[in-house]
Amino acid sequence: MTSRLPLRLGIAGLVLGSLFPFVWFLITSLKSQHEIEAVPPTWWPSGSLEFYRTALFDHHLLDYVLNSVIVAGGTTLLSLVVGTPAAYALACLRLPGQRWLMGGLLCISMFPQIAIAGPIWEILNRIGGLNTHWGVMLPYVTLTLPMAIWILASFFAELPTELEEAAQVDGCSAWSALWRIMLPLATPGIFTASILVFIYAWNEFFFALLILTRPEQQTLPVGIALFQGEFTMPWGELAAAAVLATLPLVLLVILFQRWIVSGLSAGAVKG
Amino acid sequence: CHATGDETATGASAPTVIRFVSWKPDYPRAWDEAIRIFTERHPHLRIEREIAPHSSTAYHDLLTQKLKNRDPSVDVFFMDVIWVPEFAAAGWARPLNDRFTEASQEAFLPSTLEVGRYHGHLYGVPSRIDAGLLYYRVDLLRKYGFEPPGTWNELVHQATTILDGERAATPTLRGYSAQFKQYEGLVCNMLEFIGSHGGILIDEDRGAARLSDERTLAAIEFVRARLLGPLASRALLTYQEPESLAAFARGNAVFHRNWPYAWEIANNPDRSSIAGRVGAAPLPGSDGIPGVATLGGWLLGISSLSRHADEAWEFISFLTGHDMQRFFAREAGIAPSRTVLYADPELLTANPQWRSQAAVLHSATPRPRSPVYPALSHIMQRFFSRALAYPGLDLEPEARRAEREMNRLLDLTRSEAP
Amino acid sequence: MNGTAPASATALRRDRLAAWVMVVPALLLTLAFALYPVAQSLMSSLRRRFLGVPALGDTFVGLENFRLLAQDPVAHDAFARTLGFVLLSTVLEVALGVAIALVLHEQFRGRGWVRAAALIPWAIPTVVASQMWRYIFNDQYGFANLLLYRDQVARYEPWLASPAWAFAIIIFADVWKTASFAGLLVLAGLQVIPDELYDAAKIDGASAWQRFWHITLPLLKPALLLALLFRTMDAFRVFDLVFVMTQGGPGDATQVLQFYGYKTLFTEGRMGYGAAISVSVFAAIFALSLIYIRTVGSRLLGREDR
Amino acid sequence: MADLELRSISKRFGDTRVLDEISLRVPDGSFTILLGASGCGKSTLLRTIAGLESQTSGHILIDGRAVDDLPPRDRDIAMVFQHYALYPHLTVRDNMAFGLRMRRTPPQDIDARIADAARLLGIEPLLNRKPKELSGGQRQRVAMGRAIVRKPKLFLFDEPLSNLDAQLRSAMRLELKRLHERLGVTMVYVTHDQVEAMTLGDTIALLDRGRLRQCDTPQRLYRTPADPFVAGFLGTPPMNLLHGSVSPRGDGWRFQSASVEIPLPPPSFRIPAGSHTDTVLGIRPEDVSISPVQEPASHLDTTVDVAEDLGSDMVLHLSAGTQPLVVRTRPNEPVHPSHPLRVFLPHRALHVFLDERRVDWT
Amino acid sequence: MADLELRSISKRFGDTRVLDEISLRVPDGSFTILLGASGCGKSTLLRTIAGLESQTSGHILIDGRAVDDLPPRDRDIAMVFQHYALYPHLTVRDNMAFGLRMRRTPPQDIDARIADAARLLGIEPLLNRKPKELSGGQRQRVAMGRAIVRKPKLFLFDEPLSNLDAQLRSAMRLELKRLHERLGVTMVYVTHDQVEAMTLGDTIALLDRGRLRQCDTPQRLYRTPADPFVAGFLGTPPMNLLHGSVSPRGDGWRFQSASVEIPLPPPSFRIPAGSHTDTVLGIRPEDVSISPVQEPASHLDTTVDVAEDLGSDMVLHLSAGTQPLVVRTRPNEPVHPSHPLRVFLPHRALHVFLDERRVDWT
Ligand SMILES: Nc1ncnc2c1ncn2[C@@H]1O[C@H](COP(=O)(O)OP(=O)(O)OP(=O)(O)O)[C@@H](O)[C@H]1O
Ligand SMILES: Nc1ncnc2c1ncn2[C@@H]1O[C@H](COP(=O)(O)OP(=O)(O)OP(=O)(O)O)[C@@H](O)[C@H]1O
Ligand SMILES: [Mg+2]
Ligand SMILES: [Mg+2]
Repeated sequence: MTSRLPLRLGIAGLVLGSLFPFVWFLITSLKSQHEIEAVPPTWWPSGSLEFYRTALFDHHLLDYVLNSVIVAGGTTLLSLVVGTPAAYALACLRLPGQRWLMGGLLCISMFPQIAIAGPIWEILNRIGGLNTHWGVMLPYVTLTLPMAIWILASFFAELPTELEEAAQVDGCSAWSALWRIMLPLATPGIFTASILVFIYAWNEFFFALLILTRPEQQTLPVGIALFQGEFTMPWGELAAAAVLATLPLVLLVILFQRWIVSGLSAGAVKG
Repeated sequence: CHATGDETATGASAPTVIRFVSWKPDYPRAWDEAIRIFTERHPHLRIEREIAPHSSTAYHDLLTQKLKNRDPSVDVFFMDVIWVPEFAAAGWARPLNDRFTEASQEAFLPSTLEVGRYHGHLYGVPSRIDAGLLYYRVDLLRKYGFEPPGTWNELVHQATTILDGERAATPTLRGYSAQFKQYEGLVCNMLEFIGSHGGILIDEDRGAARLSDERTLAAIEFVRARLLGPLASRALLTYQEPESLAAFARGNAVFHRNWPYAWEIANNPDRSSIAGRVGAAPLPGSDGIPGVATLGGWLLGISSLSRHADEAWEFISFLTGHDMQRFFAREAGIAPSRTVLYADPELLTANPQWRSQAAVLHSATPRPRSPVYPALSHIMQRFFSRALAYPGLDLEPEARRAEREMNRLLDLTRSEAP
Repeated sequence: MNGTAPASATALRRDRLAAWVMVVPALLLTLAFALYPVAQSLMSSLRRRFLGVPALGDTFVGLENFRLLAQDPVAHDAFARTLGFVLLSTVLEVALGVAIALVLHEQFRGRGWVRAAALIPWAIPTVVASQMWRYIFNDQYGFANLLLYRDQVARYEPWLASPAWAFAIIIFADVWKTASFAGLLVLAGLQVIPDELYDAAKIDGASAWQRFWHITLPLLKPALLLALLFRTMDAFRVFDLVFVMTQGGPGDATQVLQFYGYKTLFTEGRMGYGAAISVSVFAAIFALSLIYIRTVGSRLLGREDR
Repeated sequence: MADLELRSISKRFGDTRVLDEISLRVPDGSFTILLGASGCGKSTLLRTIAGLESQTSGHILIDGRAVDDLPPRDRDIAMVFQHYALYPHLTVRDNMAFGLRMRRTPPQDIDARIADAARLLGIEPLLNRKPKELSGGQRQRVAMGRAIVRKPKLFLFDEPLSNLDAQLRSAMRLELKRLHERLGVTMVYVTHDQVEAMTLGDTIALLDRGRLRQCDTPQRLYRTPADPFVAGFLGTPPMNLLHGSVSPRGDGWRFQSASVEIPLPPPSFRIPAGSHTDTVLGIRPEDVSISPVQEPASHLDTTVDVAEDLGSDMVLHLSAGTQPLVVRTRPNEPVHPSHPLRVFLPHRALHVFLDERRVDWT
Repeated sequence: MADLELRSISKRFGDTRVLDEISLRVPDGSFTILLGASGCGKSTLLRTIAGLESQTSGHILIDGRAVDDLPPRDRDIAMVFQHYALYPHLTVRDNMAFGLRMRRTPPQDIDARIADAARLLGIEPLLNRKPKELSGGQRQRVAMGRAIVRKPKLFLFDEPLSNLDAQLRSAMRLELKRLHERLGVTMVYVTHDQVEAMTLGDTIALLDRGRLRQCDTPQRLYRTPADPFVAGFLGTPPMNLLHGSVSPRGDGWRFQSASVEIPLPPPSFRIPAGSHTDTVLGIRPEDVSISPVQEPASHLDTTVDVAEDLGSDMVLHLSAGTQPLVVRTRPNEPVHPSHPLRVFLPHRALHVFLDERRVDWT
């Protein structure tokens, strides 16, 4: 009944605001070195793919992408495998002091990364985790666990208790109840958690820089950070790399945004 | 991505692995080539590189992270000339006296040897030398009948004249381009201004900071009053080497302060719109006081925890050997650390500027040498950057505060002296 | 009802066991890679260790480091600056988040795409995003200048060279990147507000604005607080942005605690002091979070108050 | 106080037609019930009156003035929702005050009204509680109070009692009735519960799949249903409906279905001789007698399937051949499952429908 | 098939005692109803039997074997939940198969059982649907089916019909009754709906705030309630309960309360002469007659407050002085609000309770 105009404006503003920097980078990535350094900047690129070439072949971007996919994917998987049962136990089973556990988890995730980076590096060094994918996954999982567990827990908590009880009467142990009943129902929550974790792992820079010092294992953020040589700011390559680095996530988001939202709404803030 | 080298996995006959920590090389191909040659000559050795970001600081942090956790897998690493005391004091770098014989030292530039020394021991072999140079637009100076400036005031005068003349033609043209971002480079730049105004940063004998000397303050005042704004864009406050060089290479600056490598690029038609119109000269002084160039450069060191010290030495002496220095000089325009190469005809034809630069390179001024240099540098960076970023800032008290902090650190190290 | 009630002593024990088995892996990981490091840096924050000066040794000095910290003017600046950053960015993010959520909550064609678009900033690696903004605010070929001054290159601004602007831009970049995340949480909150309430409000004569102000906002409180909580935790630990964009400059204008801590810890090698800084960062976050948790309280912990 | 008139209201969602040409007059002060099975469109109709939905066609008049284009807040109505829709974050007092504040009523006035309403509903002690601290019945009262304080022209209720348990529901029923008598305002009340409909309303509008079937007083609806649907809808257990045909026989008539044959008296009106198919014969369970009756009646031989003893009375599920028949009698009658039983159908209690329309046979 | 025995079961949540020393025998094959007001502990008791809650004290025996230490899955019971608790992600078939698979029943066996159950409940066509594609009644049946296929010793139901609308509920009621007769298994059934309780169960256990008040057949519960609570709980409208005292008077006795005085026949048992305070006199609304009766009765003069015409019959709310009295009569009796009305109380229909306990007065 009310006018849709404010809404239209809102939509426009939202889309514009979210996209314009990215679009500018997209344009930049299609420019030539000279266009990039032109003052004033040119609006429209000549559409040269040179920077994509250099980013892909000189800087081996695909290797970095691959590493990131491995690390982020692995992290997500591990984080779910570890987090889901914990979340279930915390939300649905009787655990002494579960509130403390949850609170504790949250506190842990408050600690500055730079502070724990050193010790973590030590541990990894001791167990030979440096310059390995699993080595960087472990801290990622740890740091994303609280988030994952919180989302999943509050999601499980929303599922009707009757279902678990029915499962019990039907002969389920806690484990089979989780595995056969609760898990399938929690799919949206799991989606949400996965996306959040994945994006975290995909974007994380600091630990990766510290732990992965060999090009063979380095992830995208590090790889991109390494673009900067001494001679010129490689804006073009950066832009191209950024575009390439973001596309997978954009796709992911476009594919799963419905799930992300529904997952969150069934979870986190429902009170 | 290719398999990671893992020494334990490979069998007994497998070559010894030397792990070499380095920053992202500017000329990857040159480096690959060099390492290929080395492994060809030493089949029993294999070089494994660990790459850190190019920024000297980022590289330092990564390397020390390994060293302070006593990671034995590190063998060879680059040291910035300012790190030697820290690495020596912390016991990360291994003294090289027994290997790096007097005889072999002869061949290197004394200044580069000096920075590798700490409490009488040598910790690094000079691999490349750097020193601040003043690049200028030959065409513009000639057009207005100027010679490269001998003093900063001349520079200001020339630049102003030229800008007045050229503004219409090229509105983007500014007088001066250098590195004033809040980072190590800022200290290098300021050291040159201060030195050329007769000031110093630290009185090393007394171990006291000297930021509040009026000569020092005068130098800073000169930069923020005469240079930043009138002559140069305040954007310099965000510039490191790449940005400042880019500005110059795009023909947007009359004068440009940078390291030797800049010559190569500024004169490379693919990278520069002013190729062939670039000149290099020593940095200006001020009346009576000669110009000062900050000494930079990289040394190669061996980790004190390395299990393959001998092989590591093999590698280092190869990289710093005559041929390789020459190779890098030719391939990458990197200023070598060996004296003779500055007389090498082929190299001179490739890099004519060395004729004029040699003197500068050989007489460059090192930054304060202290095991806590990074901390000192941070204080100075903060001070300088604030001085330049806030034109109204009252320098005196700011300087004193910085001095106090620096002195506290210096006192700590006093106990260190044997 | 809190979950499944075990049937008796033995069964109780069995289910307790299962429950523990379920949490143990998470606990172990956390222990090894979070608790131990945290403990470590808590310990070393009480010791004096300066890599450059081994002679000082590695000695227990109690709260010495914190005393120094309390007197360190740089730390004070950094703290004030960080606090400013946290407050401004989180408030802006949540406010913007509400706006975003309201838009995304509406029904319109292509909502999926708009949602996706809104999430993109959050999906771009911070390192990349920082470079993007650095590029956009570049003094010569920056988009900002192009937008404002077109071809009057003489008027082009070196944004990041001005302390005030640099700080503002850092905040701006952070808000841009994470507002959509906040918006997501708020949206989730929106979706659980029953429509019947809005009908009732309409009948009661509330205008659209009044409905938002008197119904939506109050009922969004838990969501808002949750968003605030998460955002505050991250904002306090802002690092990548500064690291990539400004290195803390110009003139310390963007020197935030986390970055200061990084420099002391990793560059200067003052292990004790750096740890102390981190610990105080943690303390600050913890304090703020406690306030939030008090207010959001058990709502975050699911079932018990249903 | 106002009267409400609906002029052939239709409403479609997409292409499903939910309301179909509904016309209805609700006189001032009346208590009108919208009755119908779940999903028949009651709520939609009510929401349309409120202005929460907009009708696809037709007009709504309050006090003779068309309000089609007015938003809810300008229609001066109050509505009580199925789930009460109390504002969870406001106290009872603020919940009741909300509507008045929105209308800029002076504070002291607000307080006065709230005090009155609270006294009327006996919720004074609750005024400072939050909704979640209230029991179902209390919430109910608050929701009512929120409507009352507004002193609107028109009250709308959407199944306000459906979430209360039996005891509470009958209690609230009485209260509502008293309330209406005391306030004498116009009320439109949606429910699918017959007892509510029968006891509360002075008028019942019976909806079936978006159509208005019959609108009349509860008693007439119960005693003289206009068609088989209405007949079958009201009453628990519902009226027995036998489908078949009627035709003259000898001096009388008879009803004939697959498995039963029931003699009828001659009709009280002129009806063409010959068989009338598509006839429905109805009789209410309580009107069937299991013992002979004085008045004229037909009898039917059946067997007992199930006997439900409700204590207060007994429900027999019988079958005459394939024709099921439900009978309500007094408890502890001597009937036993699967025994034969002869039942008597008093003629005056028979309902006859020809071609889906009621005819007054006797 | 099994019998169930509860030995003084108590249950506390924190320090609120929810079940209080409940002892109960459910013989093999019986259909026992747990009846009580909302919050009285029915569900808790049922869940304790199932093993979903653990009793604080007392023992549960199935077939004479204590199952206190067994988790639900080992008690060989089936439970039908209030909201059915069908697994949303599984088809009807898989929902029914789930319990069997958990118990490693051979597949062909599973299919057979599901086929049987589906036929029995008439849900064959639904087997491949997901729960959300089912109507309430259908879900109900599926939930039942899921229980049946398990062939457990014991069926537990927690208000399985409370979410269905009236029509459907009475239909399902009949089905359930038939089902029980056909399977002849032991069933324990929780409800707060009297009609269900009266019609379904062969035994009703009436709970009040965690205590067992009376356990007997529906009829006896209705006709000879053990105490005023039971008397007042059953029946709609509930029994009229007058509080006062009895004392001998002349040759007979009389009941005396604040506002009424009712002559009584002499008691059928020895009772010490003199006044007995704390007496409750009860009579059911349908037993009160508004016209003179043949049998011995006392009469009472009242005035009419409200007359609720339900169509099938009429509920009169009367008052004798301050004493309210509810009467159920046939519809369209000539009564008018606020008119006087004399009612008759047949002696045989009077319930007398001395000190909260029933005495067979006549
Ligand atoms: N927003 C909508 N979009 C599409 N169909 C709708 C919508 N609202 C209601 N309907 C349909 O309109 C019909 C009537 O809905 P309505 O809620 O009025 O029924 P009702 O009589 O209130 O049922 P109940 O007694 O269960 O409340 C239903 O079939 C429903 O599916
Ligand atoms: N987990 C619990 N913690 C504390 N109290 C509880 C818990 N479960 C039930 N109760 C209390 O126990 C009492 C009995 O609850 P129960 O669910 O058995 O009642 P009920 O007879 O099933 O009511 P209804 O008919 O509404 O289902 C209630 O007062 C309830 O508040
Ligand atoms: Mg409805
Ligand atoms: Mg219950």
